[in-house]
Amino acid sequence: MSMDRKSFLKITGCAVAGAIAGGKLGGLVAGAEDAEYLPAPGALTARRWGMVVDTRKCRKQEGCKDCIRACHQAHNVPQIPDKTREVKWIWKEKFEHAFPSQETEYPNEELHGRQVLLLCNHCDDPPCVRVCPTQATWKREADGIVMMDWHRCIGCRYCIAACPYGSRSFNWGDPRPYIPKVRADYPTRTKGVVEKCTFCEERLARGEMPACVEACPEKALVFGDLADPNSEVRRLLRTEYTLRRKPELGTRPEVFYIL
Amino acid sequence: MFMFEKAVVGSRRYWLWILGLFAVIGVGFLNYLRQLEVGLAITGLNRDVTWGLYIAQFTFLVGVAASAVMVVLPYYLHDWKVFSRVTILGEFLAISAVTMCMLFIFVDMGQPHRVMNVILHPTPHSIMFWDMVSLSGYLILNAVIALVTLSAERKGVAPPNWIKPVILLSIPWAISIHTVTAFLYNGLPGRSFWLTAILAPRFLASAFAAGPSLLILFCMLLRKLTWFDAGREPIRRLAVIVTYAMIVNVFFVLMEVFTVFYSGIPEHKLHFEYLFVGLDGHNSLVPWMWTSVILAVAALVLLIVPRWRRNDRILAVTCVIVFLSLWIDKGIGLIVGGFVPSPLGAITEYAPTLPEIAITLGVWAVGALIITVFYKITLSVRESLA
Amino acid sequence: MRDRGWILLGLALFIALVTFPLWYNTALGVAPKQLQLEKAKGEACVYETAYMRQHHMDVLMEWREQVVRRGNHLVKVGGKTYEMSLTKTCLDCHRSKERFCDRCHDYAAVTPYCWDCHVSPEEAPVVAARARTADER
Amino acid sequence: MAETTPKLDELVQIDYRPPETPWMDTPVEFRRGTFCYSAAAKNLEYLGFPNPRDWQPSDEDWKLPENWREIILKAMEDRLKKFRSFRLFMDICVRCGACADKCHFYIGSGDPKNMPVLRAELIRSVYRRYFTRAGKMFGRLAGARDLTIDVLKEWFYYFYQCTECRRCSVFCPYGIDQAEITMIGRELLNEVGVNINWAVEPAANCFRTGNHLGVQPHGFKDSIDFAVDELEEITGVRVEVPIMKKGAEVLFIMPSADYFASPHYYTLLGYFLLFHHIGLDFTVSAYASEGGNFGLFISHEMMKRLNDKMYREAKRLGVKWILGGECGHMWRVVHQYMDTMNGPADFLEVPKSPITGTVFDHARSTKMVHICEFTADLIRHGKLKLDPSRNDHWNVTFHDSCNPSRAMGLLEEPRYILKTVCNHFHEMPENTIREQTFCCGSGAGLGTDENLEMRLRGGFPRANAVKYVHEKHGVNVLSCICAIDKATLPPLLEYFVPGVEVAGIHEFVGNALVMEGERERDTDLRGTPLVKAAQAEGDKEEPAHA
Amino acid sequence: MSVVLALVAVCVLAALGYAGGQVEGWRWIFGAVLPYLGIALFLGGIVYRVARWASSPVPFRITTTTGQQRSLPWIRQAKLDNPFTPAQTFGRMLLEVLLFRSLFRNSKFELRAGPRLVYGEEKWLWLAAMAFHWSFLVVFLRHLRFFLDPVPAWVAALQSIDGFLQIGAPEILWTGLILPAALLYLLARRLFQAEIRYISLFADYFALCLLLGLAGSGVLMRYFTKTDIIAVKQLAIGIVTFSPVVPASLSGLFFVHLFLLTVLLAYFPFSKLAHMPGIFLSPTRNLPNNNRAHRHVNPWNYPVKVHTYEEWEEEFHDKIVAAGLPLDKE
Repeated sequence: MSMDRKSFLKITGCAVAGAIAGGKLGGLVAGAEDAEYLPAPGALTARRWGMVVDTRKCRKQEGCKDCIRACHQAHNVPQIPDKTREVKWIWKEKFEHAFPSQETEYPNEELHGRQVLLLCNHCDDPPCVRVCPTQATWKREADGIVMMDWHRCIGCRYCIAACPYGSRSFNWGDPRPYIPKVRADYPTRTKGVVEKCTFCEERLARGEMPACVEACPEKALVFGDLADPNSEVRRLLRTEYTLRRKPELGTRPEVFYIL
Repeated sequence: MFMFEKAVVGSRRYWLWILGLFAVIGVGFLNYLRQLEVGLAITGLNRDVTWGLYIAQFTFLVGVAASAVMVVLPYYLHDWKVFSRVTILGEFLAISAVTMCMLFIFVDMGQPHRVMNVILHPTPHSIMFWDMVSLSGYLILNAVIALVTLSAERKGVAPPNWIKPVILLSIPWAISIHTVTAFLYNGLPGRSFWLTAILAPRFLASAFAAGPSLLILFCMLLRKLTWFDAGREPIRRLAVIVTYAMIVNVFFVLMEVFTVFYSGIPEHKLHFEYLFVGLDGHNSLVPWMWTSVILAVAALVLLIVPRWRRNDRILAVTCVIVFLSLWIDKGIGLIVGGFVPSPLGAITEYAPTLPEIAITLGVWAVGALIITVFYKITLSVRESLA
Repeated sequence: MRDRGWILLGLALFIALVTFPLWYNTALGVAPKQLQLEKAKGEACVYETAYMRQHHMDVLMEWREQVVRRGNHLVKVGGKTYEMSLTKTCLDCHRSKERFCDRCHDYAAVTPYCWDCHVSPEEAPVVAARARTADER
Repeated sequence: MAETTPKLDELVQIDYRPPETPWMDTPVEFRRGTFCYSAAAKNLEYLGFPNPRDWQPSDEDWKLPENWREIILKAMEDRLKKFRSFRLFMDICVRCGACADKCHFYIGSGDPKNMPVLRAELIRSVYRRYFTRAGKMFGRLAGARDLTIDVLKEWFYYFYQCTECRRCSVFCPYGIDQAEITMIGRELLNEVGVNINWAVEPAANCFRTGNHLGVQPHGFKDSIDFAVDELEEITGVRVEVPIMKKGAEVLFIMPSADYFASPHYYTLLGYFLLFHHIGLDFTVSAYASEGGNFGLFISHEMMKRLNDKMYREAKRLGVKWILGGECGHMWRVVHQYMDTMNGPADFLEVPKSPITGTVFDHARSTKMVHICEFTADLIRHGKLKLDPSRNDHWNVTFHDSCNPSRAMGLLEEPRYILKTVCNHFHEMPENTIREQTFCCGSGAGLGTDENLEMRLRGGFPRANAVKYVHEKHGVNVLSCICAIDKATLPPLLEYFVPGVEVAGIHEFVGNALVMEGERERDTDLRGTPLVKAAQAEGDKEEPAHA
Repeated sequence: MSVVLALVAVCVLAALGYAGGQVEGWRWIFGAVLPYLGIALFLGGIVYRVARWASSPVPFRITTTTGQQRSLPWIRQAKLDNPFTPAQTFGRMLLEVLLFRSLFRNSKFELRAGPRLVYGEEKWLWLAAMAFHWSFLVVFLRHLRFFLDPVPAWVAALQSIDGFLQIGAPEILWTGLILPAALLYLLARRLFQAEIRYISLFADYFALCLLLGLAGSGVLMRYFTKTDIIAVKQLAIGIVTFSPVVPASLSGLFFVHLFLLTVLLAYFPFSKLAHMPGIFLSPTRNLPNNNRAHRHVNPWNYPVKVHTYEEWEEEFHDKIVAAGLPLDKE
């Protein structure tokens, strides 16, 4: 038997190609091609989103948790009673924990023990993005938001180890039983994935300010475009003395604090 | 494919051991099924200590895997003929250890269903991607080398020439797996415990002590349980390797201690303090760490005195001591110590739960099964040639 | 012959196994059925029904990619613009996940993992209620 | 060696590339040295076989009956109805090729039709053509072909290039047994008078005289007497060998070569020493004077006709059970066919060793025990006084004969005996022993000189394995428990591994047995001087060998 | 050339199936009539085939023994390779059927200089065969979801194990990829190993191509062109409840898949694929090696012409006397 390999391969190739083409001709794959994908027209956009937290204003409402509640409700964040397994997007922490290098043995009365609002810093050079093996977290080119794709996260928790700010939370179990009021317009997460603040990118797309910013009764959270010299955030940075958390690490957080 | 027919015939003792391993694997597997169902909540991990027993075992075992180079390199590069009988044992040890590493990573994942994402979305800027590449590469290299050399041995012919470069490649590759694993940790800005350039060398030094110790123990065990005798000379040489590696390892640790405490930077100091004296009353690891230190010192003494090192019984004890000391150091202290205190200064202690331990033992049992089967095959092949 | 019994037994077993669907369905009184899916609220779907029936998962995967990773939230198909959202767009017309999505999926034993995270408006209160009882416990 | 036999270098230049032409279009070429001569007319006549005439396979005209095709197809149909194995093996082969390189003839010749799968296809293609619908309709596309004279010649050539060793069957995922197909193929050929003399003549002899060699009663007696005398000369002990003694406990049946050929003869001496040593009440028979059965290589019927003598004689002599000697195909017949064909042997008793009391329960129906089973049991119970150092000049390896290993499973018994009676024992490579053993290349009636080249080719894998242990361990004797092996391995080894001898297991037993009242032995049973104790001590590291 | 023919044959069949789905009058034939015919031929064919094998007796017990026999109590018997009891034989058959024991032994020889013959292991064939057959079984069982309503939990569980890894939607089912990969390996070895190519017939290539076509059309349908699986299930349920329906929304590729399956069903019992039931009847494997302990009866055992002792004594009378051997007569 003489076997002509070339002709065999040719025929096989034709058969496969033919089968696929046949499928196409059968009107099976047509339809999806004429779709055009667009960003939302009324979306809030910026070249570099950033935030200034004015802790002085925040302090006026001692014990206020409006921003936290708004965020966590908007994003189906579970309220887990076990503090060591909490999921937090935005939370309050004592000053000396938020800014450990600012603490001295002669504490400032005003600052020591002050509750500081913490959230993801959306660093300009985020270590979490650097370490993620699947690009489940990445920095958006357009506006600098450090995004997460919960469909892709494999739950390796490398990003948690990498984040120097404790901004990331892991779902140790199924979060749903701990979500007091589930919203249908935002997904919950499933067990085994990491989550964190996304600067409310879904609200920005709808033309709304982040939930926390909107909820603050004192307007202590100012959100805007760091790349725009005329923006409110830039004005504050120009006029006020602000701090970033752990600047020595070179991550360049985009969340600034006025103390 | 590895002559598995040799592994399915064996004595009653062999089968009892295999059965026992399967029982441990079974218990581990059932617990893993539960972890799949419930999530990592069944472990003792938490917000602050996000990696624990699983990843620690992984780190330790990467070292064991890499240590195969300590028999491969002298044998192939320096033509140390005495290692001719043990080289393949080292390679199979590497195969078993790398497999365990991969399993430990797998069981540590929150979403194991999505493990393929690492390959589907390759991300060169992530060290974990490179770890995947180097570990799987090392597994393949060792599998190919062991298979090809063993089947050539069985046929009584010289191994094919192309295997030489593959073996040579496996030498730097072994170094790479542990280096890359060290990079996993010491590339993280906020974790000062790991932020030390000496981490990779330290890993390698401890690996080259722990791995050959294990190999010595295996040789002794094989001598006791089977007809196979690796001979005195390879064990002696391995013991010398362990001695030097252990010395270098302790030296490196002392360098770390000097740097941290002489510079006095609190963020660096706190982790050591947590491990060796405890922080704010949190001191659950303190006894472990001191045990490790004492064992390390004892091991050094026993290793350095030639008369003791050459005594088989003492050497066996020494190897166990070295192994335990380094296992505590790397398998417990290194990972947990890096997470406590947290970047926000929180001190949350971690203790593995029973299911977590069961899963861990299950993975170790898989490793033991692999090594048993491969050693059985090797010995059967050699027996039929004898 | 002595083995005739064994061979017959084997054949019977084989036929019984191969015809398993036959008696399984007969035992349960199953007949081929036309699945009754809930009628959608809107007039027309984003794509033709026939296309959607086969390709809705492709559409959803594409939408997911566009929304999450590319920041596109809208899709324009045949002159009409839609927000790409499973719960807000799809489930707005197909009001009941149970009587639309699940009915087909259950019938064909398809278990999409969409619902691990996404919640239908219909189910949201149920999930919440479950959470509360869990909380009380 | 015949003149036509190729030199070693030429012989091992084996080309494994299949020919350009498809196998159906590659007719057989009868090359001298690779086939056996036809059966003589007188033998066929004596046995009542069809179509006796003078012809040779290399002739153009085989002088077949007019209606040969009908005869064969009818016989084939008959066999399909009678043998499930045959019908099944015709149907279920998937041609996976696992058997292909397992055949010693393929390894030694490179001829693709010696791949068992293709050897079976020779007959399968005809089966498809005449007995399956697809074959009738689609012909060659369905792998079918007409039964032509060329096909018949091919059958002859390749069914007599198969030693029915069953090695292929070990590896076949469906257990297809080429031996079974070959046996039936040969039966079909017999129907038209196509057969080989080297199988038919021994069968005719055996039918008439009781043994393949045609030894008549007085010759048998002389031979036994000669052995007894020789034993006395070597050991100083006079053993007794009762012939056709009625009422003896055990009837001992051995292959006729044991008392008429060398090196079988030394095995015979070993048996007799053993029986004397333990005081066994036994007898041998000049009527049932053949253990082997060349009928197996001709047809099931011929096998039965020859085998009949064993039970018939056991019954006549009134023995309790039968002991069988070292012979391969004899044991295939005894183990797998005898009871079915000529049983039940309810006139005998379940075999029980009179020395140890062991009941051979696994032989409770056939009532026949292999001598290796018997001797192993004796050794196990410490009933033999042995001096293994008398075998120190031998460095032994063991060749599993095809039939005891693959049609019986007699693997450990001979090894146990050897390891007890010899100090130097080495196994050949593992793919060449036990159930994977290689045939001597001359079994199933092919051990004739005109077929020498093919025998050498078929024996190449075996000889090569011997060469390996010869060079590695200094092995100087190949032991085996098969009369055909003992006859055909010596020329094979002489060709491939000069310096290695062939011996039976009981030769070593006989050497080692310390007999009561014996004189000090200077030589072993074959007259080779013994290594003296002192000398042996000095040579311990390296046993003496050729 | 056989492989080209086989490929062409399968392509023609596929085209025929495709046409069957396009032409209005044919849809009923290809969607209902032929599948019934296929199933009938499959079941009937297997029964016929097995009955035909069974109608030939097993005259002798010719076990191929691949290990130590049972003889003396202190010698360890290889119970599964050389069974003595029916239970051991059952164990041997289980190993054969489930794990392809005999194929696992496979080796490969090499003739090296010297000359030296060496034997290495060769397990790729075993591995591919295991991969193919086990995947096929899982794929077959998974397909029960189209035939059963409600779908039993074990079918769903099998599917979820097979699709453990979450890659896209619908999830990738591994067996669906392993199966064609194994088939391709089996095809490749037939094409590229000279001696295997030499023994391969049209039927060998045809079976592989047909299975590849079947698997390929399934894979294409699931991951690429997609199909209306509700309609598929309606058709499937219709067939097994004897109330056939051929929904209009079935795709052309589905008809290709269905028709190739129909052909496979019909072809199965009448081809080498009958090795599936055949293995169970193989007399060298399914019998215990206890010949000497239990007599095997041959139903057609017939008397043959023998040379009796009396005839023998008569023929050699004088020589027996001369040799001084005892005579029966006087």
